[in-house]
Amino acid sequence: MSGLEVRGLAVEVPGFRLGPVDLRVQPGEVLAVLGPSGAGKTLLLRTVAGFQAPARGRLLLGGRDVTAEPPERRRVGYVVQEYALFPHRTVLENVRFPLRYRPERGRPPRFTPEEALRFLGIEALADRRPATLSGGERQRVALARALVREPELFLFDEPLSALDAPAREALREELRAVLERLGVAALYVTHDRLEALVLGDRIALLDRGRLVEEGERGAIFARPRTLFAARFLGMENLWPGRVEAPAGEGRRLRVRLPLGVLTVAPPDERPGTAAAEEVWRPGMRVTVGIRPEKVRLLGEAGESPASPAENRIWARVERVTPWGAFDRVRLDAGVPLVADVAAGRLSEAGLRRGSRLPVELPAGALHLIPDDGGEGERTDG
Amino acid sequence: MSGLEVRGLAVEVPGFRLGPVDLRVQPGEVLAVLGPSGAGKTLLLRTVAGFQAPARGRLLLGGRDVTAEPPERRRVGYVVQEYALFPHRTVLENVRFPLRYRPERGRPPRFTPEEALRFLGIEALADRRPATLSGGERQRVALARALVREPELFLFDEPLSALDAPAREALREELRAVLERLGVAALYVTHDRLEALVLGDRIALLDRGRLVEEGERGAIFARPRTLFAARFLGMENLWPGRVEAPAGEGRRLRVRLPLGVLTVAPPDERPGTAAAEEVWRPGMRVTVGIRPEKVRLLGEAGESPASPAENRIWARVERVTPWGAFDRVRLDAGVPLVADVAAGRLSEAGLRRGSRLPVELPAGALHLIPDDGGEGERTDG
Amino acid sequence: MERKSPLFLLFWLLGGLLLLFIALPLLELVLGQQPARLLAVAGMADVRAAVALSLEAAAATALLGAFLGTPLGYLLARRSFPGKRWVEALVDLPLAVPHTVAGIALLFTFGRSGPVGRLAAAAGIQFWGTFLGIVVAMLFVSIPYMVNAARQAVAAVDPQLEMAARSLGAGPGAAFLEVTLPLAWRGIASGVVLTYARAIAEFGAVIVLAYYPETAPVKIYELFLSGGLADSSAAALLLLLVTLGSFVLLRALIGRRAGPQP
Amino acid sequence: MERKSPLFLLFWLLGGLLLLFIALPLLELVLGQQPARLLAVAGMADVRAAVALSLEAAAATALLGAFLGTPLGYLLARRSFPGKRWVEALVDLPLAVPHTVAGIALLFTFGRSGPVGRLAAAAGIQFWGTFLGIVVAMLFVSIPYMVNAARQAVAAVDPQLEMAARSLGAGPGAAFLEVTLPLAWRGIASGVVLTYARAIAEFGAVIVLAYYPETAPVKIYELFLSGGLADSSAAALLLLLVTLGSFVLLRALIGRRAGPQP
Repeated sequence: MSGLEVRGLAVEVPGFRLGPVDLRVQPGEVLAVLGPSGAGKTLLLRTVAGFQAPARGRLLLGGRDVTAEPPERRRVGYVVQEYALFPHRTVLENVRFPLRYRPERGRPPRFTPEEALRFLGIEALADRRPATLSGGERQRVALARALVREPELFLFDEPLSALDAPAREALREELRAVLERLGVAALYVTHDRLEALVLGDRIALLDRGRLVEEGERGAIFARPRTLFAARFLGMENLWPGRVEAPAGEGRRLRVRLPLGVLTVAPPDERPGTAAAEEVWRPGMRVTVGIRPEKVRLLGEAGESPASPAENRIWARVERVTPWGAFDRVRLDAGVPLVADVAAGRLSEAGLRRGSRLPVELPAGALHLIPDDGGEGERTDG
Repeated sequence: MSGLEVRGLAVEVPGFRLGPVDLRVQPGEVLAVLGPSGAGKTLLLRTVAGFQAPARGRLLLGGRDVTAEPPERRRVGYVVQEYALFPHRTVLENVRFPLRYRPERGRPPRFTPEEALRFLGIEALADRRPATLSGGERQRVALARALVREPELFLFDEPLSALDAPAREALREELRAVLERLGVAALYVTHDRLEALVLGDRIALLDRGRLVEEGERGAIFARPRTLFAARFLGMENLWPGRVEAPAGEGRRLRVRLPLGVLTVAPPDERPGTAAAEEVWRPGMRVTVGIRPEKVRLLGEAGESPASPAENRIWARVERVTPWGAFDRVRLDAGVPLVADVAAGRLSEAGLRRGSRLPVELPAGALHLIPDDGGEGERTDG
Repeated sequence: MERKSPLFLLFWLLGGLLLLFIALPLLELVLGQQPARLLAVAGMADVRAAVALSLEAAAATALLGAFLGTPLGYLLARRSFPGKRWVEALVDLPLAVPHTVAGIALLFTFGRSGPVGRLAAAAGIQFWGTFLGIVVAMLFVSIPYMVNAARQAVAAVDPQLEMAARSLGAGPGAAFLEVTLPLAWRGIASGVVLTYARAIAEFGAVIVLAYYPETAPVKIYELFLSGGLADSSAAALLLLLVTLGSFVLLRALIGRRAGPQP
Repeated sequence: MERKSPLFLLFWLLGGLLLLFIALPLLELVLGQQPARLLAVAGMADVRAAVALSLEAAAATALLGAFLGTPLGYLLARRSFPGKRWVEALVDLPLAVPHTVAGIALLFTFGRSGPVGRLAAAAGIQFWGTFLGIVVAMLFVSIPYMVNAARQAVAAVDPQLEMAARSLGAGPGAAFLEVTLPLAWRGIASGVVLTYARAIAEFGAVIVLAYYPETAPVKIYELFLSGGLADSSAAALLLLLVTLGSFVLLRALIGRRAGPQP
């Protein structure tokens, strides 16, 4: 296969152990490796780039085993924080750099330096020095330079984390667009869940050297399988509960929580796995979670209950914090409850601190996490 | 008056000139000073703290003229990036530090060190060294230390900007809560508009040493008076236009824009200013803006047109970027159009890239900015 | 993964050669001694007096250097003032002054007919051929080390800490003594050790300004001229061991590598 | 707003005193000369030969030092290896070795009966009393400056730039030559200038290993012993001017302050 394949990779450096890690990145796919600082993200990236020898395991790049190859024999486009442009050379000289080390000098490169500059819309910068460029221009030069290397894989090591918020937002979208146009495989390391969400087709979650969870970006945000993932990905509402009984129809369950008994509708399991009734047995201890943007405040203007009276509770508004396009509302429903609502809708509906209002927790938005331990358990407390 | 009063303040350093700046901060009020890097925010803060002598103007703190006083004679709680805790002292020693330099040794301090630690819930950290603390713990220690100083004003110099996104979000909310409980005057400098929005009761916008605009946080976000403010505060949709005629009833106007003629309903002007019809004369050149979260996609699930057929245009979905609690939708309506919608609602409604759908730009959400120049003009291009 | 390229093999080779060039002479000095001779020389009263004098003068120089050099280091790290670049150049100047030239220049100033010498003579103080003269010569050649170490130590302390102290009510002096000095002291202490080492090593400036009383390097040279290599090398080894011993002891006391970082 | 506290007034006072201590002897050396005597000494063939020899030997030392010291500086900046702390201590060692001790240790090794001396003699090369011996003595005392300057210059180049070069296809040698060296060269060049200045200043180690041919510091000392202060101070001023002149010229060539930063 093409792209990247990581098999049973383990890396050991003094005081830290990474792995074993198994990963695949297909051409045209971006895998975001997300985790807190100290999780081993950069170590993983440097091992793939060839700057760190693994203790065990294999790395395949474009189907070729490169485990023993030095960095200059691996075709990777390595893009780091602040972009590592050569400051003593012009933009064009930077972009030409890889050409001098091509083993197959006969064949014309897939991207000439000039084509790479044009592809990224920065022909006009050719004679500038990196020090005179803006953050966005540097990112484009770094991408152009990597393109001329004809990489089989792009590696990104938090390229945006040194930028301030407005620049980061703009470059994040631009990078996404460029990666889509290129259709190359990429591994993108970040500690920022929003960056992982914007840039990753799939997300792999790394914690203290271990690959905790991996999945399609929508799935891993909506249905994390561990408490660690749920917390790290911003599922603000998480309560311990116990499965009471199937709720009658189909896959619906009733779960007892600190704020009462709620109906939960787990999504269809994937083919080949057990049906919901069998997985979630009555009496089982679980954690129930709901993302704040899925919580519906029924007093909110324009909101009407979807299925009447189901999972409806009363709560009091404790604090409303503006958050840009939405407001984060902290409520007291016996237990703390966090909801995100469109900016200003709450005050338009006449609700403020101290208001009591009905809240709906849609059965389909409630998510179950088993309490059988795993990576999540350690952070529970 | 109590709090801070800045009158005609001008500061000159080699290569940069700040001011003249006039500001007031009342007790219990947080004024966020927002601006891009290089705007002079930190210089302003250092001048208020007493580390930089102004070229002109006066500073009043608690009604007392402190323009000529050195920093140690001004009662300010100065909290900087990474918090500047004394690394060679324990938490308690840090918090006790200001007591040794109190001029009025007889009177008991309003907060003893122990009370300050308790107020911030960090009694347990008293014997720890700063190096062993988390970011949130450091913030609390810095606040406790400043409290013992009995400041008449808190000064914050981007304390959160060195933190990563999840920590920043958590500490932002916590800081807001502490400031509300204290009810002290505060000046909060930041380049992050979200931080200004969360923490500032009022926001002052600084650009290249000049105070561009100042106002209540909701007003300045919804109704910026300059193009610079509109852009910097995230009003993504801004189009040049020309006033056609009053739209009949009351204050409504008709404005010709690249995407057609729209009805605009400017909010009531404040008492004492001219009525809308007089300010926005037919033929006048204006910029019309709308915040992305105010744009209504009518194909979106659960949305129904508020006032039928008014300001309705057709647009095609170009790109949908997940943005956490919402999705940012870039549309083509002849001109580019940006809308923020609740996360996932677009795909729930079966809309994706290439879909065409009706879009409503509510007349009350459209905002007018005069083209008569001012600070905004320079960034127009 | 770091393969050995031909260039880096050459680097290791050249680096090793250089290390050998430093280590071999010192090893030879140790291995070439007859223990009996070493003991005999160590028992000579004038050799012992010379070594003791070197240690005392170097210690006095280092302390005086710290007292005079730390304030200047602080000012260079924290303040901007007109002519700062010239002051920095002046501080570094003694490094570029050949040692005997320094000695003669000091003799011109601190000698009996020099401006400082005459003033001092009126107060009954003499530099030429005295302990004070040795300290003056040692201080002149070693002061750049002290000032630059202090400057770097102060510069490494975040100025925001001083600003925080000021805002919490401490005056500028209190902020220095309570915050900057405790945080910079290790760096300043390394500067003191470095100054001490440079002072004990000095020969050219000392021999011109104060041949007598004889410091150890002067005594070794005298033995070399009169008695040849055997006695002088025994004395040299003795001085080297005493110097390195005190150097290592001082480094251990301040708890970190105090080597120079030019 | 920065008020003068009593502590900082003391700082300015002590700092000024120290600057005066450096400047005054050099000023005295200049002002105390009779121009006629200076011209006469400048016309003496042996003085001119000594100055020229000093310049040549110091230049040779600086170039040799750069060739041998830069690789070691690179390895210390970029690689970790067992015993690295000992290697760093060894590199700094010559700073703590008294100058005449260094001369005697070098004589033990490079002299006629020393291990290197015997080997070299078989190849017809002699160190004792030759140009080569002068260079060996100068190199020994100045090598820490060169290695540490190169180490800092390399350490100041972001290692990510080398990694970027490697990932773009350059081998380790090419990454060094194309990226690290061009970015570090100014720092390395300052090290060369520093090494040159330290080499030209040396007296103690040189006079033991190679009294003849006479370098300028040796010649000045000889004039001081024989003719007294007048001739020797004229020669001293001459050497100082030539040394500082070449030093300033080199600094200007590399385009920045090349002073030591210990």
